Amino acid sequence: MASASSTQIVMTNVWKLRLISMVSGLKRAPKIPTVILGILLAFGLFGQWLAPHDPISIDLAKSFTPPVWHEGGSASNILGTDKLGRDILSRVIIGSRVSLALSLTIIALGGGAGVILGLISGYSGRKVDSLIQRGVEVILAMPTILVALVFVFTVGRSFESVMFILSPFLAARFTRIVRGETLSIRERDFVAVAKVIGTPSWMILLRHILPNVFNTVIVLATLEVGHLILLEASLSFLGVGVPPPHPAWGLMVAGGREFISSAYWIALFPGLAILFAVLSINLFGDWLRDTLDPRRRQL
Amino acid sequence: MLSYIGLRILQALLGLWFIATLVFILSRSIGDPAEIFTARHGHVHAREMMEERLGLDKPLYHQYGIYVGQLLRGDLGKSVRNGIPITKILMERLPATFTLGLFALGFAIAFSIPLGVLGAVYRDSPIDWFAKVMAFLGQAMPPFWLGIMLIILFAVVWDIVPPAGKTGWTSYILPGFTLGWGVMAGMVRLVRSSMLDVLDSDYVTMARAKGVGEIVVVSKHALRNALIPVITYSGLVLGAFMNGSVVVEQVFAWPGIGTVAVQSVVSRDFPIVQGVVIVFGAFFIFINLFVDILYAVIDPRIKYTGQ
Amino acid sequence: MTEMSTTKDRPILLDVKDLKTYFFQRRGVLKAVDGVNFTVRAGESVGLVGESGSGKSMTCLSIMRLVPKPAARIVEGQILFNGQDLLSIDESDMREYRGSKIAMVMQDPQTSMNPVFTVGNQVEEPIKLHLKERGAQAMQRVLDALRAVRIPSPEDRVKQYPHQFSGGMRQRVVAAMGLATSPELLVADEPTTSLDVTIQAQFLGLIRDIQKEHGTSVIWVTHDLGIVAQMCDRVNVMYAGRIVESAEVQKIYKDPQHPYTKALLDSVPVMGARRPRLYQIDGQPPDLRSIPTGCSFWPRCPAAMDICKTEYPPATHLGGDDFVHCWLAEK
Amino acid sequence: MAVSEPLLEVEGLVKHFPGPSNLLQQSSVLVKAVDGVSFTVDEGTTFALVGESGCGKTTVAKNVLLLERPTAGVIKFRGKDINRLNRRDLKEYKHTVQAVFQDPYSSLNPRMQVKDIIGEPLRVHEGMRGRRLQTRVAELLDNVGLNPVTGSFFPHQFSGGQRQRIAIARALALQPKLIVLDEPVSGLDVSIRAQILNLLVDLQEEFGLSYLLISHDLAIVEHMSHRVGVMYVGKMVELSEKEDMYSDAVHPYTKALLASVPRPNPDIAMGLTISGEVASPINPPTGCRFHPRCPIYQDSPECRDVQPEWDQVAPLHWSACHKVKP
Repeated sequence: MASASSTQIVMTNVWKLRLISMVSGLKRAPKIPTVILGILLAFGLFGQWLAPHDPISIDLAKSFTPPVWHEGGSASNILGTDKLGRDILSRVIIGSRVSLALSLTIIALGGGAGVILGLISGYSGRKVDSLIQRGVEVILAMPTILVALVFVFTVGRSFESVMFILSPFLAARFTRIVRGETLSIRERDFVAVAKVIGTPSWMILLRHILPNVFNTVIVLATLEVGHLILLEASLSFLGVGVPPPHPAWGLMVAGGREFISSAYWIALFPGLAILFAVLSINLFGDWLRDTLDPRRRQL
Repeated sequence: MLSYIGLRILQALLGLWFIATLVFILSRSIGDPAEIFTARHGHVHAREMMEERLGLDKPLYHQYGIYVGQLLRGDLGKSVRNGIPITKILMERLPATFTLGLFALGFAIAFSIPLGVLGAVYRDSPIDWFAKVMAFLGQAMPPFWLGIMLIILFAVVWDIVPPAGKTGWTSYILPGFTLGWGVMAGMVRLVRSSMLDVLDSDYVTMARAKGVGEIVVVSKHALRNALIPVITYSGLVLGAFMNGSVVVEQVFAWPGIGTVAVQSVVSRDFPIVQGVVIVFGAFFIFINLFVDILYAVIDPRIKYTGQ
Repeated sequence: MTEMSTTKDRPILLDVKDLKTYFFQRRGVLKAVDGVNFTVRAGESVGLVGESGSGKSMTCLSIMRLVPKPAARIVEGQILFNGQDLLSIDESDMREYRGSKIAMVMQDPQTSMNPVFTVGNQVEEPIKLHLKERGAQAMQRVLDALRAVRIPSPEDRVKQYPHQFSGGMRQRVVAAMGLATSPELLVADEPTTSLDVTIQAQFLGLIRDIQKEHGTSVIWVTHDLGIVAQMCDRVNVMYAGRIVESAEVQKIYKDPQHPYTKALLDSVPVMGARRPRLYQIDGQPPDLRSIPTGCSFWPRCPAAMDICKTEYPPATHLGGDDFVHCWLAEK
Repeated sequence: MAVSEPLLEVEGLVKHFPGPSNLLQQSSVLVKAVDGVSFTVDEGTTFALVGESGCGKTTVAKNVLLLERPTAGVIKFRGKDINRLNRRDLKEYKHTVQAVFQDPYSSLNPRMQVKDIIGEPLRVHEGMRGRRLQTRVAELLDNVGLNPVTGSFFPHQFSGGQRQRIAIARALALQPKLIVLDEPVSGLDVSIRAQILNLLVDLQEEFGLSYLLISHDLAIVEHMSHRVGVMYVGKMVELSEKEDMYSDAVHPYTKALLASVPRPNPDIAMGLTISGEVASPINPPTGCRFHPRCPIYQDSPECRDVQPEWDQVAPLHWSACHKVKP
């Protein structure tokens, strides 16, 4: 008969095992997207040391320098410069910061609110549920970009206003998914057993339901980061994103639009940056979903 | 069946009322529209006229009454800039948005269903990979950037289509493609995954056990079932579609309501923006209603649970 | 079961020889069916009994050549149907067998009918395909087939959808789909598992009547030893992808040869038997990715010997078509 | 103390659910899941409720477990109405009554370690923590025949039978008097079933447990129980000691049910089967609910229109049938 102490020994091993399996799990992640994500993160965190030039310093003498592989290109501005002679590469690197910071904040705020609302909506049932669901439907029926456009334009362009107006849209999406998940977990027998035992409701939510929606939340959050980066870029493009002089990818594309026939590179590279960022996040999220939550192929 | 449709219509109307109210609250909480407008144009006289027109001098619930009353009569108000009725402005612009949308949707459907089905049937084959690449690119490319790149390539470098504006049928190609690709991407993935689920199901095995050929198994037994989740989802796709159309119209200087909306925001003509939001919301809700009814037609099980 | 003694002299309809169906997974090869041999004679009911994961369903799907692609593959063996090896013909010829000479009923009536087509449409399908009948003639056949499985007022029922049928009715409709073309072999994969007892009794009676009338051979896949005793002439007991014992039904219940068969019979509560305590087979069925060497049952076998752990016992023939794979029987 | 009073008494239990409804109107149809059911469970014995799908046996169990509230009728535990307990008594009731459900996959939280699953009742009721909890969990695992080392594993690392053992260990944690067993072995393989049934019998003896067994399998019910109640579409049709039920059943439904079970013996042929479908609790037949399928109904207006009363046909043997009177 094994004694209680041997149980404890095994327990510590299990924590180690969990850590090991997490790390080794990450090893199986798709290589290229993970690397791009790493680079993106590095850009966001250490951009000012990685960027070869000051992204906002104007040097009219250098304006419209083409990328290095063109005639007239210079090695100091590998991806060329824009109208004001600012280095495109440096601006792309620093531009990642706005995209990342904004989408992560919104995920934390809106996603957090959505998870809470979804849990409440799915677990409480009937009246509270239908109230929350009507709200979610209405928000989802709103044209996000237009509403954001109006809002930001009136209260003024700032990080906070974009964050404030996009969060409810994200919360609505999270609420819907988490609610659905909660509804199905609520019907599982282990919840019934917990009720039979007399486990209080808050503990059922916290110990039984939340851990079981967690994988879905992680996957959803990852996939929504890509979505938010696109949305933020669109708003920047329309001129209601985070205000200049901070470089934002969408804004850079918009700035290059006038010069498409003469200086394509101004619009091309920030767009490519968005493309690669979103693509690798989506691929990573896809892989996460396949490993964590294989039932939700539709997500 | 009829009571089910009735119920859905009622829900749709309720949703519409919610949106209208939300728009009202939003517009009044943003700030006094008269002030925002006149602050820029600076005529005291104009301000009074505005207040009267919008009923801004009356208490809020009264304003709300006026607002709802006008909506019920199909009156979205007048432009504060030039006094043209908003319904008129929107009616002029709606066809352009609508035809572009149809073109893009047609493109998306025409490619996504065959790609999704073939991808599922021939899993991991070159066609599956092609479908996946198209899908991932479509979901990751910012539409405004794609639009600009297409203009550079096809209008500037090769000069085979007009770069912007609505001139002839060729001017549909670039914006339609730009708008459609994103939608197509989502649908390809959905068709593929839902097809994979269905191909695993017992009734597909049963159909094969009856000696039904593979083409009929896929086209009759599997496809119709696989389309059920696709249809449910297509209502949501529309949200992305509307967002996309605002941006795409902007890029291609397309004379639709998206462009009007952006212009009105810039010129602070809020009643127009308000009208566009309501029209978009109504459109979204009624497409979803239509989708639900279509759903009931395709899936015979729905009629009975709705009762 | 008086007519039973006659079936063993009838011609062999289906002869499965050394059938192997493997799943190729990232984590290794899963040997779902690993060398299965059995025969079905004309008009005979043959049971495939085993627990989940014993390979009985996969054997059925292999006979139909409907193993889930691309994960699973039939890697070896022969399936002779009236002397023709079904594994060597091409896919379009195989389709001529499916639904016409060999029909199938699956476990779950809730999922084995297509929810978006009417019952009439689905019953009509094999009739159109294999009997080449159309229109009113085909419709007449559909009605006959539904009447044969005792569906009341079939004229109204053909226009309805599967969800408007109860579970028992649905399973009868599925049987009608299979039987409309008068097949020679019906593969019934646990067709009554999800049915209530009284509904199950109806279904069993129905199949027995149809069999009597048309002389259809049936493969019954089940884990229920009661159904086997009632429905089968011959029983094949499966364990870990192999048939460990094959015998006539009387013999297997009176004098089981394999320790697993014995244990299985002693471990179920039997009505009226008043067993004070059930015989308990300890341990778990083996993981099909790593089947023990030797006899796959030895880790759970009360009579395991040294040789059992190293070598798989060959078939010991016990007269007629009966055989057992056990070293004890070798002596 | 007088002659031992029953542990659990269910008297005239009625549970109606509203039918499917929509936004416009509350549905007027009622699902009469349970419609007047009475029985008692004595200390240290097993009472089995047997019947086909839709007969309401699981709803009875849910009412006993307080997962549903009855529409009418009373459920008494040691003489007290369980729906009118004060806080302390309610806690005590939840301490004394536990459950084991059918599906061993759905009844264990996949995100919890086995020791937390089994420890949850101990934490909630006795505030047990740390070393004491570990020791108790190890003891419980040992009781159900699992190695205590497995306490730190997650449910997915176990087979169906082992999971059911874990569920049983959890039910035993608070040393309950009554365990509701809702189809405890129907999700398991034949060879595993015997293990679990034997375990349940052993535990009953060892801890003096009472079981309320819900099952559709008549052979298992015979093996496990002391008294049996047969249900059909929300009504109890026959109730007796196990021996009586299996040798001298009187109600035509019970007889049909027993005859429908395929015996694992080729020499005993299946008896007469009854025709028709199991009636729906949404619109149950008038009079005796079994009459449309009854082999001895013979167009009797009594059977068609009048609900049969409960008759005592033998000592400790009741039946509800117009045609079979004592």
